[in-house]
Amino acid sequence: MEEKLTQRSVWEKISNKLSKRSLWMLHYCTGCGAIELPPTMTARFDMERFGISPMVTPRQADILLITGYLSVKTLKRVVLTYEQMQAPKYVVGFGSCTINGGMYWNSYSTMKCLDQYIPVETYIAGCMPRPEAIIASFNDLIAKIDRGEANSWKDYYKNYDFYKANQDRTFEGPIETYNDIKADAAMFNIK
Amino acid sequence: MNTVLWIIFLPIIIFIIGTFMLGYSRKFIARIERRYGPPIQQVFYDIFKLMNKKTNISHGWMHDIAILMLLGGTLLTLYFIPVPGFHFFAQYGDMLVIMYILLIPALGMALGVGETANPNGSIGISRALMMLAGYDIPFFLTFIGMAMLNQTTSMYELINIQQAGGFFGWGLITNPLLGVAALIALQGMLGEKPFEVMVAPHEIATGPMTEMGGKYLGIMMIQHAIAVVVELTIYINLFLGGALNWFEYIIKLFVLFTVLLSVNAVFGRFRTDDAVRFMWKIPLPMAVIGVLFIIF
Amino acid sequence: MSIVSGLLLIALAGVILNVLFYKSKIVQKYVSLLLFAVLAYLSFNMYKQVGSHFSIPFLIAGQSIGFTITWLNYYFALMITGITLLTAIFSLKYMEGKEGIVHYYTVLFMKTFGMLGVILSSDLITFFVFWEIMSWSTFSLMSTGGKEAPKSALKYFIFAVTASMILMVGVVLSYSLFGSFDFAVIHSKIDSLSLPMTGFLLSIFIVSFSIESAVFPMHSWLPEGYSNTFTTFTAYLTGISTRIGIYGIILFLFGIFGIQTVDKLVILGKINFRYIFGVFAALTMIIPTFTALYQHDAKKLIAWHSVGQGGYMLIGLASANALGISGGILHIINYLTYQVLIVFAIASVEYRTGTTNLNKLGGLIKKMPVSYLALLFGIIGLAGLPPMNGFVSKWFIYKALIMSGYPFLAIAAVIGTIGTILSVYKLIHNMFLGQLPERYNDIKEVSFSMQLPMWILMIVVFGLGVYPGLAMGLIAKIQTSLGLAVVPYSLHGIASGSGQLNMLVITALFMGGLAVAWIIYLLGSRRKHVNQYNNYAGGHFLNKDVAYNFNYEFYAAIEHVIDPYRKKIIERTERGIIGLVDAVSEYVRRIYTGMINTYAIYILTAFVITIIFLKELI
Amino acid sequence: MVNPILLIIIPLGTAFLISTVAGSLKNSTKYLAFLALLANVWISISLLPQVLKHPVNVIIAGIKPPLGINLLVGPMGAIFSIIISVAGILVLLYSFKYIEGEGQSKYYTLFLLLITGSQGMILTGDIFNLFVFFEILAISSYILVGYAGDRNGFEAAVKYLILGSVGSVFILVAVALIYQETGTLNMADLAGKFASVASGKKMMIMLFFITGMGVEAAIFPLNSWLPDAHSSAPSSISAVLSGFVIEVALIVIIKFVYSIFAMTEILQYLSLVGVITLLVGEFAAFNQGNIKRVLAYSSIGQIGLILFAMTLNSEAGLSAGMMQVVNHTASKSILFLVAGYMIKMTGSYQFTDYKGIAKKMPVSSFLFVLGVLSLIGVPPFLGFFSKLNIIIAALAVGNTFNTVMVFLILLGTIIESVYFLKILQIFYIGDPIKGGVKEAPFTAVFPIAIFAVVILLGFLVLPEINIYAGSAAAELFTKIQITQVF
Amino acid sequence: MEYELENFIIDKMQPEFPEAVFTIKKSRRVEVKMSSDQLYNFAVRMQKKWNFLHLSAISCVDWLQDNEFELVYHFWNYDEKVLVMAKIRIPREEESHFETISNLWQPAKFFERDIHEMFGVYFDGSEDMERFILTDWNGPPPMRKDFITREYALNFFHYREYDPEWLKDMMGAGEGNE
Repeated sequence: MEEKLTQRSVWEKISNKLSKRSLWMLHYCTGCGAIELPPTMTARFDMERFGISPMVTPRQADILLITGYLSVKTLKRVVLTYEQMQAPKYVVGFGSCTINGGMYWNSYSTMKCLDQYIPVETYIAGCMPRPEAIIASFNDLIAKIDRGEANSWKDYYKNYDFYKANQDRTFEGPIETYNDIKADAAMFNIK
Repeated sequence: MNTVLWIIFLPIIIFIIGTFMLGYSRKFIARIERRYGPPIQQVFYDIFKLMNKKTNISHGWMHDIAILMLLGGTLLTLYFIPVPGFHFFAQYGDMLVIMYILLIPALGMALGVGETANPNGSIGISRALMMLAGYDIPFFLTFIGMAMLNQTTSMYELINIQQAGGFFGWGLITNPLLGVAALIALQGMLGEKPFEVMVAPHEIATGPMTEMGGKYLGIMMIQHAIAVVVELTIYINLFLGGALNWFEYIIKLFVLFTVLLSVNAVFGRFRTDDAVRFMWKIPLPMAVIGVLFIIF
Repeated sequence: MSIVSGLLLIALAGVILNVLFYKSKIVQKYVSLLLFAVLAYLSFNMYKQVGSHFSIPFLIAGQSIGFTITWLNYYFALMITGITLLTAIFSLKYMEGKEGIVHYYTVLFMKTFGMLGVILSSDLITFFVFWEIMSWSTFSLMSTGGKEAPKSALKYFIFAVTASMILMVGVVLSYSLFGSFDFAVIHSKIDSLSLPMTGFLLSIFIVSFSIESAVFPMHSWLPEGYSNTFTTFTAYLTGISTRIGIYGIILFLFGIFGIQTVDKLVILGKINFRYIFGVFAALTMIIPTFTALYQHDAKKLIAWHSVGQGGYMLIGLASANALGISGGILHIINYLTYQVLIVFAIASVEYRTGTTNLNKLGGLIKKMPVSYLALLFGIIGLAGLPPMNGFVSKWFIYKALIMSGYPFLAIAAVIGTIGTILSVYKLIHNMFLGQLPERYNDIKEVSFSMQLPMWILMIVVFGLGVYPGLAMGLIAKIQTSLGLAVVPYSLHGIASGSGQLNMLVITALFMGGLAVAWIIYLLGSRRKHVNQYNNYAGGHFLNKDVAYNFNYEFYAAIEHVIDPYRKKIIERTERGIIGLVDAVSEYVRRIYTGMINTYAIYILTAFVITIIFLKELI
Repeated sequence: MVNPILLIIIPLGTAFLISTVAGSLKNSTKYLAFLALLANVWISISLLPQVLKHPVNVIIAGIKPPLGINLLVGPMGAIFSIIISVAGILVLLYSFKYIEGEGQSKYYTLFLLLITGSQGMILTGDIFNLFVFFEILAISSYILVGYAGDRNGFEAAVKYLILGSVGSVFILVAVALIYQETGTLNMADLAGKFASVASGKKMMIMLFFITGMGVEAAIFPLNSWLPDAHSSAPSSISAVLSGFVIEVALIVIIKFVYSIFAMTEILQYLSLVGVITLLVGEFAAFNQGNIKRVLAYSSIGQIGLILFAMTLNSEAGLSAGMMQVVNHTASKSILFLVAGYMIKMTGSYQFTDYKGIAKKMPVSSFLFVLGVLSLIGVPPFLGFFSKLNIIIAALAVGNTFNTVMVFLILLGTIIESVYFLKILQIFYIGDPIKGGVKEAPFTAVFPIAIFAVVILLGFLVLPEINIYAGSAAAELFTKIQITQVF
Repeated sequence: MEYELENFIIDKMQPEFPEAVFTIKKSRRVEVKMSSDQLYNFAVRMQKKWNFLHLSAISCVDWLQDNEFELVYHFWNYDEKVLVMAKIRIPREEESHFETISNLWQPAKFFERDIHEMFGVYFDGSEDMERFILTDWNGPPPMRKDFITREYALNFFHYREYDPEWLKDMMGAGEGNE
């Protein structure tokens, strides 16, 4: 990851330090992992301590939780939601289904590894990870943001063709999300 | 000279108080749910993160102007509210003006959300306006009662009259019916839980805020912080005898806010027509009887 | 050659020219526009001749047709000619190619002629003659221009004829009581009358004027009548035509009967005439605005609002002190400006999309920004929010009602305002916001000739909002001429007293607030403009054939709350009356059975009746 | 000074001339009739200024009044004869084209007889002579009503005949009683003697006379013949009938009540009957389909209004009533004549079938609008001033009875304006009807236009009308004139 | 004597369908094997005459060797509480056809659509035979025996190379399969 070396400006250090304290996650219950989230949010584990709270629409969310297997139909909706999210966005893949197909490794309709289609920030192993694992991974994510390395969202713009090719192959044809990724890339001047 | 200073620093002070109060509210609700709850300055972090977002989706020029109207309207209201130590503008506009200026942010948000062409937003706005019809009538009636009692519509004079009477001069004590009715209406005005149907997350994806992201949501949160303080100050000035020094003012703010929060924390959410029916069945008759007491 | 005869002659000339040259387009459009402009110019510098009397040497029942110019009718003349000019400019393009355009322009002139005659008249006969001309010309145009226009025009006409008949009784009764028709003479002899007779006479005049200005129980003709005809004519009607009734009320309540006599009329000890009038005005404010919530057609919604706003003027006039009365009078011009602005915006939408059905429109802001801005200024004025002029007059009325101890009238005004805000947002949301349907994709903004009146009215609405002093000067002169106390006004609102109002400060602070908000807005990074289909829909893919709009049943919840109380009393009473008239006419028609023997029996009965009658006579 | 007797002799003479010479000059008899009426008009107009000074008394055949017959022409009589002759000539002009076919000469003779009858009733000073002219008028109108020859024409004529004869029997009885009591037949002489008649007898006379004449004057219970007669008669005849025939009968009643019976108490009863007639007329016309019946019922309404106006026991009321008579004759004739051609063109009596006829018959429908506006009483027209004067006269008295009556009259006007406007809306709105509907010929439109001129420019000549109407009212009101001439 | 209820039902049905083979699988479960053209009349009698109101499912069995599909209709009777399974065999082609019974039972529409999607059996006369689970799928009907999912998944999806040390020595010891 060659970004690690570039020097972050003072303002970026401060903004990373402050914005790491407030992460809003988009509650996208695709698979069986969603049931793990209520305990993490409520009294016993209380992830709100770290400033993480659930948000309903992609416009307001920073973290996209993919909790479990993704059939091709749901993957299309996930890509659309990912593109609707606002820029510094992080994808957290729950469980082994997002890593390498998990239990549905030989099914004809579920996608096997998530980062073919959208850039993933952190994976949480386990089928399904317990709240402790989720909070640990969130803390890793917070530390990563603090160090300024959580820039997976730039990959989407950088090698968009790779992702686009995979998506088109899996969906048998392009999907219309009304987002001009190339123009956005130019806006963020990512080459 | 100090008025210029006041003009510059008043919004900042009120913004800070408001944000701390919102942080306090999230901590308070967490502690009721036996959770540890986020740090007090959590809302500052949220606002900072939102303002720092890279993409800010906007659906048209009206969407941007509406956000400006939203914050501008609330700042306008701020200057007309007599705050301890600064009531320079209070003489140029009285309570009627304040009640109407409160509607500008609502209209601004409504137009902006309408522009985002998202039915969730439109449903949220129509519910917010119906709630407005619900709580505004009793609140205005209580204000009319107080204004008729003291034969003045300017808020600054109302404070002086209440201050003269000491503790027993408070609006809440002199005519409790109006005070309680206004309290219930205030609950609706702030959008606290029993009357929170316009931002119901699960049904209509946080209603008006569906398409608001990045700095738009940031500005909305700043506005919400200021608006909370403004509305509470209106109630304090009308019924809790206003405040002469800042310490008493902040104490009253937090105490009143805790009362409202405790109601908010334990209540479910009314449906819109039930909420309006509730508002017209309980606080409105109370206010009418209160006014009748004043007349005869 | 005083200005009055100039005004009336030009209006008449307009009528004749349009009738004679009905074929040529030039006459219709540009000559009539020129005539309207001259009318406006003449009425503008009418103030030079205030107080002058002018009469035509022609006797009706011993009374010559006389006109005077007072400050009150200068105020109204300004409004009438101003609005007619703007409507003429607007309908240059709007009425192009529509059939019945000749009829439209002739009636426009005849109506101006009638209205100018009414407000300038100095005696009851001229007042009544021009009143009839006005209501007849309204009827004739109202029955064209729409599918169910004839039926609603007939309903309007029944109310209008009843109003003029009652007025005729009033005119003749006052002639028999005071011996002359002239206003000044009646005013001087008014207190010679016994109390019940003054009450009866006053109520006759007030009832006939309130039918014309659609006060609560007699308002049901206005919504259908005004919305089924050409939209520009609706603007003209809702703007000024119903306010002639208000002119009549002001003239008779203050000009002729005078405040003292009105206050003397006390019934049952405590309730004076003013309070009853206030209650009716309050009902006019509440019920129409909440019926407007139910409307699905933009023009009907606005027509219901014009009834509601009439209530504000009346309650201003009915309130006890000078502030309320000046508020009521100021509200007439405020209402006129933003009401006509809104209806022009609706007209331009109808001109482009062809429909005003709120369920079918949406998202037009992308295509018609100027009309959107016009409608925005209009609805802010109508709802009475600060920067615009609607707020100033409403503030006067509220302050007056609270200070003079009418809390429940004040709360009725508040309920009216809230009802307005709700239904007015539905108007702008359903028409301009939300998703733009596919069929309106290639719509363009209206041409300049339709935008010009909108721009002018926008400037007026905002200008009067920030500097109400401009109109207050004229109103103070009116109040002094009517013998009422004057309100200490300054250029930007009320100068003195406890509750001061300074619109300049409010607007300045608002602009300041906007600037601060703009700076904060710039802190964030650049905004990304996004297509309307790039929207959160729970992961669903949006495209042009997905109907993703919330227009239908916009206020379903509050309608559920209100429905049990909406007994539609007015519609039921009307159906009852029509049923009665039909039944009676059916019964009477059956008298003429056609069989000869029944006729013979009739003659015998007549014979017997005359015998009985003559018996006790001789 | 031209002798008023000519007013009767000329039409009578030409009527017989036409019937004799009908065989030879087939359809040019109408020009003869036209000449006669032209002379009539000229005489009545020249009579007017002279009558203003003092009533003209003409003794026929040299025998002094108590025995011989004399013509007594006051201002009221003069005005009325102008109305009759002008309306008569215009309707005659209208029927040049309207009445074709070979029976033309019969139509014109009867028409002239009708004119003679009405002129006679107005001018005569002797009550038996009045009865004779009444019979001439009645019989000629019976036959003219049935002239169209279709089924309901005959039926209406028969009904009119029977009721008319009942009326004339009553009048004959009244005349006989008067003669038996007072011994004289001359009106002027009678005015003096009638007071001395025994009250029981006086009541019987008045009773018989008013009911008898009332049948012809279409007062409420007695007017059941009018709707059928007017609607099934040819339009020119119904225009004449409701134009001045019923007014003539009404004027005779008023003349008798004021000058001869001198019974003012009965006036209040008659005004009540007038208002009832108005309301019945208006309500009956409210939801009526056939245009001729609507106009017939509206004539009943207007007669009620005139009766109310005239029985107000005040000079202003009488002059207002006279003005209303002029207005009614003019505007009602316009409506009937226009309706005539509309029926002829479209072939149907229901006005709902005339949808959008204004586009095909622009001039006549415009004249129809003028007629309606004047009838209802819209300002610039004559109708407004007459109605205004009526209400002023009514309210001048100031007792509650009159105020209530005024409200009822205005209610009647409202209903009248509503059903007329429904008709106007049908004319002007909607797609023009198919079929060969084209504008009425010039000879029809010209007389209607003259009537329209009368009502439209009436207000210009208002002061003169006031003078004449005032003098007519004065004549009736101050009874001394009649006795003094004798 | 157990099964008297089931025998009673079979005695009721047997005379009407002589060549159908009725067997009692276990208590309350009767199996009927019949030829495919009789099915419709059988279904009508079941619903109208013998009061079997509930069609709980239509399932399809792919007999690859016999080159036939077997359609099993499960009828249930609320009163007698007995399940009757009608089994018929239809030839197995690229797009085999059979008649619909959705006009008798509403849910049949859904079962038939599912079978069409998964097995490629087109039911003539059914309202809509659109795909609704695998909307963008244009491979062969996946539940057919001749469709090998493992092979399809391997070449359609991309797997992650993942051969950590611990897995290698386990593989060495022959536990992991591949």
